[in-house]
Amino acid sequence: MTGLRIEDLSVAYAGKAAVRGVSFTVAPGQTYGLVGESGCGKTTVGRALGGQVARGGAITSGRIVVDGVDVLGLPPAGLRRWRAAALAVVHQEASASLDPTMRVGTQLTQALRARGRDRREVPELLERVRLPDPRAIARRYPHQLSGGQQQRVVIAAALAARPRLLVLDEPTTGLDATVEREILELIGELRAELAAAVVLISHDLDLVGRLCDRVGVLYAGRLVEEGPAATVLREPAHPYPAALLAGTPRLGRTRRTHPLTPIPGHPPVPGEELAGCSFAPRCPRADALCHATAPAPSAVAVAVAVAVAGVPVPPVASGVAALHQVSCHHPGQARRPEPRPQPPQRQPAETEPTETEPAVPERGPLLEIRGLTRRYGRTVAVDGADLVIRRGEVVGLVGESGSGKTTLARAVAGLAGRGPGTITLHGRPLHPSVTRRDPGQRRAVQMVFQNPYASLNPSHTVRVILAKAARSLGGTRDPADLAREAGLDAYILDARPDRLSGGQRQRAAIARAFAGEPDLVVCDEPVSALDVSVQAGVLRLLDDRQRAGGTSYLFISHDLAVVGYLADRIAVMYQGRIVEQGPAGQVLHGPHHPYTALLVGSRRPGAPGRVSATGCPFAGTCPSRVGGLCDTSAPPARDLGQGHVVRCHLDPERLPRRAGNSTSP
Amino acid sequence: MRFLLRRLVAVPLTLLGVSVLVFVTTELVPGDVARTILGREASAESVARLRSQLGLDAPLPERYADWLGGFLTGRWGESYTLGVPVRDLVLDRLAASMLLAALAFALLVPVAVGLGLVAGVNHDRPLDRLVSVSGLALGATPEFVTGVVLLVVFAVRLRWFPSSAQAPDGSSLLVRLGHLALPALSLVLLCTGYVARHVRAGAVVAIESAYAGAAELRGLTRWQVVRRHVLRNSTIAATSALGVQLQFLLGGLVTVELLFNHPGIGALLLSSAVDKDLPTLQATAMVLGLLYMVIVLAADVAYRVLDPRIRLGAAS
Amino acid sequence: GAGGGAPLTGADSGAPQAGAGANAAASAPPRRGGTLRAGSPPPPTAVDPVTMYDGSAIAIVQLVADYLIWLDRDFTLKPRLAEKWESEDGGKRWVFTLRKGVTFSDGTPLDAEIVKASFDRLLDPKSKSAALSAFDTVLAKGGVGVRDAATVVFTLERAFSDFPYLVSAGNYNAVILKKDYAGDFTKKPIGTGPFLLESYDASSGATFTRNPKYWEPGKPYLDGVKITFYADDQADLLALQSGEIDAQILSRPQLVGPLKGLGDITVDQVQGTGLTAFTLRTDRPPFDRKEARQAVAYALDRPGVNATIYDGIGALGNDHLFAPLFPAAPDGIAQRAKDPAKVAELLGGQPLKFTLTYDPPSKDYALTVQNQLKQAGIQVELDQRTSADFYGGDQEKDTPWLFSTANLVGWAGRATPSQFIIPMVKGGGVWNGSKYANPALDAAADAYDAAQTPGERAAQAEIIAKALHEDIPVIVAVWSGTVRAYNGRKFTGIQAHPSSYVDFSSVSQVV
Amino acid sequence: MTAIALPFTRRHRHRTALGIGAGIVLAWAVVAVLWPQLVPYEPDLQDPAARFLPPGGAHWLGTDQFGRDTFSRLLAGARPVLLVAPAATVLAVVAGTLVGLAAGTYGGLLDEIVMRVLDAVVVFPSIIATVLVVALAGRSVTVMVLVIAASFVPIVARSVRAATLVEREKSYVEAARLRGERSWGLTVREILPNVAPTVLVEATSRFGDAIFAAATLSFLGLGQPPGSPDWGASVSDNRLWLQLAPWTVLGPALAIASLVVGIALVADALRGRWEAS
Ligand SMILES: Nc1ncnc2c1ncn2[C@@H]1O[C@H](COP(=O)(O)OP(=O)(O)OP(=O)(O)O)[C@@H](O)[C@H]1O
Ligand SMILES: Nc1ncnc2c1ncn2[C@@H]1O[C@H](COP(=O)(O)OP(=O)(O)OP(=O)(O)O)[C@@H](O)[C@H]1O
Ligand SMILES: [Mg+2]
Ligand SMILES: [Mg+2]
Ligand code: NI
Repeated sequence: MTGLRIEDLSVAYAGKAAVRGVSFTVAPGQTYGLVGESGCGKTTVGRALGGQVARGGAITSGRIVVDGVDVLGLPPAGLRRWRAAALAVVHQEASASLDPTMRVGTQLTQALRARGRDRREVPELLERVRLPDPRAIARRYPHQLSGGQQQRVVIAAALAARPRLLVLDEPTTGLDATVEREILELIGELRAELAAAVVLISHDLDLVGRLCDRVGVLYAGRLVEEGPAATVLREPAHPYPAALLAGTPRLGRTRRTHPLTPIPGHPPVPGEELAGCSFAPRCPRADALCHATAPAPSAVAVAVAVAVAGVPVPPVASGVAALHQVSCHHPGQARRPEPRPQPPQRQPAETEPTETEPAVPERGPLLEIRGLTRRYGRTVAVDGADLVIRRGEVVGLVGESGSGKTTLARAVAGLAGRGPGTITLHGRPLHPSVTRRDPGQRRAVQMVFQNPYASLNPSHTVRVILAKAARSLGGTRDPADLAREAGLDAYILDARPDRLSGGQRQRAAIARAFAGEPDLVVCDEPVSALDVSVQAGVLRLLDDRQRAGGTSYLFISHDLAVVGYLADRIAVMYQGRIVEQGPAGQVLHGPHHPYTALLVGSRRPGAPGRVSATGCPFAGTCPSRVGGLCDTSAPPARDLGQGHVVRCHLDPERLPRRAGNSTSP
Repeated sequence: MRFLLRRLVAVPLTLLGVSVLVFVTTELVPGDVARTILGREASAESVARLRSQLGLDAPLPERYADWLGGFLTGRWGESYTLGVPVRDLVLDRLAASMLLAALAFALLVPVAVGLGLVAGVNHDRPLDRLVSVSGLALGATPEFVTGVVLLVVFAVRLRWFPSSAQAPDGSSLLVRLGHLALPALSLVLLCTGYVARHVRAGAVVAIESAYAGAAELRGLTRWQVVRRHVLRNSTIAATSALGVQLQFLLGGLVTVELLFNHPGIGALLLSSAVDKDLPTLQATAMVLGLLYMVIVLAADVAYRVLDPRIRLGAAS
Repeated sequence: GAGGGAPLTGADSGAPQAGAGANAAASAPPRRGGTLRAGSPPPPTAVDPVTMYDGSAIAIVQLVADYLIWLDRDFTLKPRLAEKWESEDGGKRWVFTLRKGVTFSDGTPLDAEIVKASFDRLLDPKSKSAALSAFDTVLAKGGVGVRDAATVVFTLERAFSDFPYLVSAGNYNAVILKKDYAGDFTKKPIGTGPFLLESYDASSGATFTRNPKYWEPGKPYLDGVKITFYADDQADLLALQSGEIDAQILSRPQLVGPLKGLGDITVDQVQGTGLTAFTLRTDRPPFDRKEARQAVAYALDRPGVNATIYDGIGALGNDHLFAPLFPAAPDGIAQRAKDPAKVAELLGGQPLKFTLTYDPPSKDYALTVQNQLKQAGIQVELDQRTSADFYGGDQEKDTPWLFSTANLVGWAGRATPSQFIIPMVKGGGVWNGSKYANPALDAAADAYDAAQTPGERAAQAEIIAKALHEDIPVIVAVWSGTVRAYNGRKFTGIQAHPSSYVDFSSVSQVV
Repeated sequence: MTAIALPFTRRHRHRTALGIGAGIVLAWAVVAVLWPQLVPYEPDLQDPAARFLPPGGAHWLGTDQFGRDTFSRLLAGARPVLLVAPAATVLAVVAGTLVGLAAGTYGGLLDEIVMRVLDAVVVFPSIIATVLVVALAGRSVTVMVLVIAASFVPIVARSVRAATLVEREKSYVEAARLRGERSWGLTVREILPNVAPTVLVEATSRFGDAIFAAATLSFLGLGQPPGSPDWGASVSDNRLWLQLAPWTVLGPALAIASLVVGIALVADALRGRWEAS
């Protein structure tokens, strides 16, 4: 028997079960996806596969067999030898799994030595993961590499292992869309080449759907559904994956067409034992049976999966049965509400627009940014940006990491110091520093920050936080109202932030931003730190608040699907400049800026070239670069109508478009 | 580099401030160095004569200016009380203290790092608790207690080591180190706990880190993981603690030098302060201050050199 | 040694008072050779015989240089560079005959001119000599004359029967140095003493070798002496116990007392004339009332002080300044002892409370006094100053040791009672911290100094002692005893000395 | 990432450490208050007939050079220790916190100047300062408190400043600025509560150091007034007889060590708590 076989794996931390009776098999060359909300036990399973548990934890039962070797039965020395010979693990955060004080090359050398090979292979390895100038990279320390580069180094170390079992724990979380795509492509190639059993852990259903042959859905440490990726992620038989899918924004689906449905409640923590199905408290279909007895795994008819047409099913490795199992008393009843993007089948009750392009009444500009420039020392973070936000409009701001999104947002809020350029609100200039703005202006512009853990003062209760905000912003509502509007239970008012979950904190932060009835709320990646299901709830809240008050948003995210979901118009930022802005649909689908094309995945970066300071900043990597023009002169702003402006030398007709929804499963 | 430059500029400024402070405070201390030199039985006239001989009659600013000018040009004057050139005195004493401090430090680093690592690797186990608590307790016991116990046991009872830190003139390095062993040891006992605690904290973080876990999953033994990854990361974390400890070591020198009869700079500081021997006191304070700042700076630089994240921070 | 004795002090007669070591030395011929390693505190100032006042410096100088007369441990005078001395003119002129054949270590022969120069140096009012105060009113500049190469004549200001003590080791600055001595003793250490100063380091110590030209044949027995400085008493003590040194120059009875007989350590002890003067200011409340002073004196448990401070080796004091060791000490005055009833009576129900000022060396004494007085209902507040502070300030106006209400001053042993009485309790005395003024006492003090017969002396002494015992300007609870600890298995001939002086010329290794 | 719940063991350890540490400190605090009821002898009472008695019988921990009862002095010594150290700590922590907050809040030139001054204070040998103050004001508890506090202010100020700088970067501070809060008010109302853990941890560590520093001052003869049963003073007074009467030294030395360890345990546990939350 080759490949990986897990039987009845259970892991407990301090006696509390975190993973319970998980079994699955992965054939060599096959990729198995493990999905689930945060805290469901994905990482725990992943670590257990290498025979490792975190401190305080223990594998309480089960067998892990890799190519016939019973891993857990090995003596310590044998386990080490097996790890050295057959295992490779790519951890979630590359920066954490590289020793910060050791050169990358040295670390790879050690990985090679462990396999009895030597350092001469280092450059070759780095080249395999497509890192430029491998020799220079090898001499660097981890912190001198970007996140994507670090991740590639970790993958290179995994490659050096030529493993039989490869575990990838959230290998792309926290990476830019473009970088993520490269990494995934790399993994895809390697999978075929290594012929190893691959376990891919992720909470990104999209990604798992694209990469995996089979998927296991973990909930509260149990595998609630398991089967071919295409089937499980399209026609889940269990209500949990169905709910996860319903809460995940996708490119091309907006809040007006496909409102997200968050899963209520939160997953049980280890030790929180339930008599019945652990999902029952959150399940819309749960009945007395579900609450009373835990369901046993049962097979689902294969036919369901095959029935989905028009979608390429990933090649299934030979020898693996397309077995589909689910642990549910009522399998299949909770189908995904809207399986097809167009036309929408069901509309939420509150809204009526049915078109793709939302009918935003043309209103006057609320905020105008002209030639805004902000520097940090010598770094130009924002470089002559122009942006208009109209009343009641959600403007999404996207761009790769470091493109200046946060700086722009902070400049609007009056937190980014001084610099050239003007910002006007209702036609009146806003002072660059918030403390110099008048109280009315301060009330008008509020902000929701990225990190929910830092944005609330940990020493005040939610009530105090909201009351202070209401008082100093001249708001009329009391904290209880604010909290209720933000979907927070009343008891949370008297809790300090450290007692709150990430989602609750972000809701409190949103409530605070709305305490003074703002005209504009700047949201800097408000959901990036949140789990899918929580993210859905927060997005929903933002949507509600926007509709209720007609507030404008400047909404920042690196996740295009999220931006596309919420935004009426989208601005694309690149190296401190706004290279494109326009109605959301047009920007995402094109014709759009070559850089936007790169972001939405319809293009690949071009060969790197040199650009002068006066040229288009994107010319360096632009696949459609016009030699002698793009790299020397600044691109003109081309208006494509409906306020869609693209800064590019290319003729509008030659601008790239997005070909269908190829990246969507 | 800019950081280093700024700090280096601050050094003479701080020293200048210290010298003014020393001058003014010493002036305020009651007592009279001339009386100290001549003893209480000397007549008032003799004392007055000596005062004017020593130039103590001049107004304070003038004396300060004189002293500063002399100090900067290398003329550090003569000790009022001992009548020997201050520069030789201070530098000799400094050299003696440095030898002791260096030995103590050389012992301290491996011992503390070793114990810290052992504790960190076994954290939350009995061994860890043993190391942590005993380190704490030793660090909490004044060095004049541990020192005396060491003396009684090893010098008086067992006679393994001499009781005095001073070796006879012209003895070999080994003999000299033998004389310094007990005082160094008492300093080490004083400081080990503190440094070991910092190393331990660093080691705990390192051993629980993802890179240590990853290394283990690559098939490395615990020992290999500790040697390759934990050691360096935990010592880096403890560098600033070592810097603090070096300062502490200097402070401990006063008592240890007294106890082990080691004519070092700590003892000199105390006696010159008590006797109001201003030239000696000033020079001692300046030299110690300089040393102190150099140590802090060195610890910072060491931290930067050891930790590539800071050293090369700007490069990325 | 042989030599002429002074008329009133009793000649040095026969064998010296033998300490433990001396006894051993007597039984076997002394062995030559060996280096004695001794420990002592570092001298606080540069070693200069003219200005020195601390025990370490004195010891160093005494190893290298010599006096006209040595003050022995029983307070007899022993001829050294002077072979004999006698008084003329009713004690106003003193004639000293120098020993023949004495040369300095650089070969210069000793003569009367050199002796005269040595004393002129000390008497020069411009010098910073510590001896100036000792010679005050007795010998002035120009009072030293030369009769011939071997005879020096001192012409005094007034008759002074104890004058030989003033030119003996008892006046420790009175060493005989070459004419050209200019204050750099440790750099050019030339003397007539038993040893030569080989090297000196203010921080670490000094080494000495035998002086081959020493005038006393066959001595010293030792090849050399090495003194190591220990800034800390405990370090000194531990060095002795660990065998790193063989002897202590300055031992503290409190510390070494308990070590007697432990291991190799021998402790020699001797009665002394040192005291901790508990001075009360008689010119201001509360001690302007004699009863208050007496109450304090009756509240003290003197044997208790002796046990606590001197490990019991001292002699009880009786509040007058005649130590039992002084030949003139009167014996007719009853020893004062603790008497709570008397205290109560003297206080008459009035509370007594005062502040006691002192410097660190008197700390234990102060604590004992405080506790004993507390038990008698007298409240003492302690005011400890640094030594620099305590002895600093203006000696005419405000120095704490002469101007505080009550204070403790440690006095090293003196050779004669006058050295205490004249400065301390005579009206207008330079160190009259009690501001005591009693014309009767003043007259008696002068008469005592001038007295030519023992009977006259005793009479005057009794007057003085009774006055002091009654008026109590200074409480003398205990007269110190001094000790010297050394390794008795290795060396013999080491003795304690009331003033902690060193004479290592007879020290030898144990055979 | 969601914060992972700390493993049970570590929390548990913090709790036991906190318990033991707090127990030790509390026990000594009780002794400091109640010693007059607890001592078998008056701590100052001298008995020349009972000097250097070994432990046992009438004197459980023996007697010292004055014939005073070591055990009584040990108990009585808790009070001066527990007066000086907390007072010095409170003083240093209050002053250091204010300085640190100000430097961290206003930054720029003020920060630079303050840090340089603190440097000079750190570099200025505290022995000189102590000799000075002792000479001017005599040996007293107040002097000790002031000297120790002054030498700790820079340490406290530095860590409070560092913590302030960290907190200042957090977005809740920006949220407060969006509300219109100004520098100092913002620092006091928003930042101060969050550097409180740092302040408290500083306080506990300084507390331990203060005990040690007080003992060292006494050793150098610059500390407690003479005769005080203070442990540091006892150790330094009696160390000369360590060989002969070890009980006079080891008792107070162990007492110091136990108190410092107790405080360190509390400090560690508190720090652990904050890191955990
Ligand atoms: N070292 C540990 N000690 C105690 N409990 C732990 C430990 N590590 C994880 N847990 C708990 O075990 C459960 C599963 O954790 P795990 O890290 O496997 O989840 P995950 O699915 O990987 O979550 P995420 O998406 O956040 O990475 C969680 O409830 C977590 O709190
Ligand atoms: N405080 C700062 N000091 C110095 N440089 C900064 C600072 N903050 C940001 N920068 C730099 O300014 C540029 C823009 O940063 P900004 O945070 O605005 O980008 P971003 O688009 O928000 O990136 P991300 O998606 O990673 O949040 C980057 O090059 C960044 O390194
Ligand atoms: Mg995980
Ligand atoms: Mg950002
Ligand atoms: Ni997470």
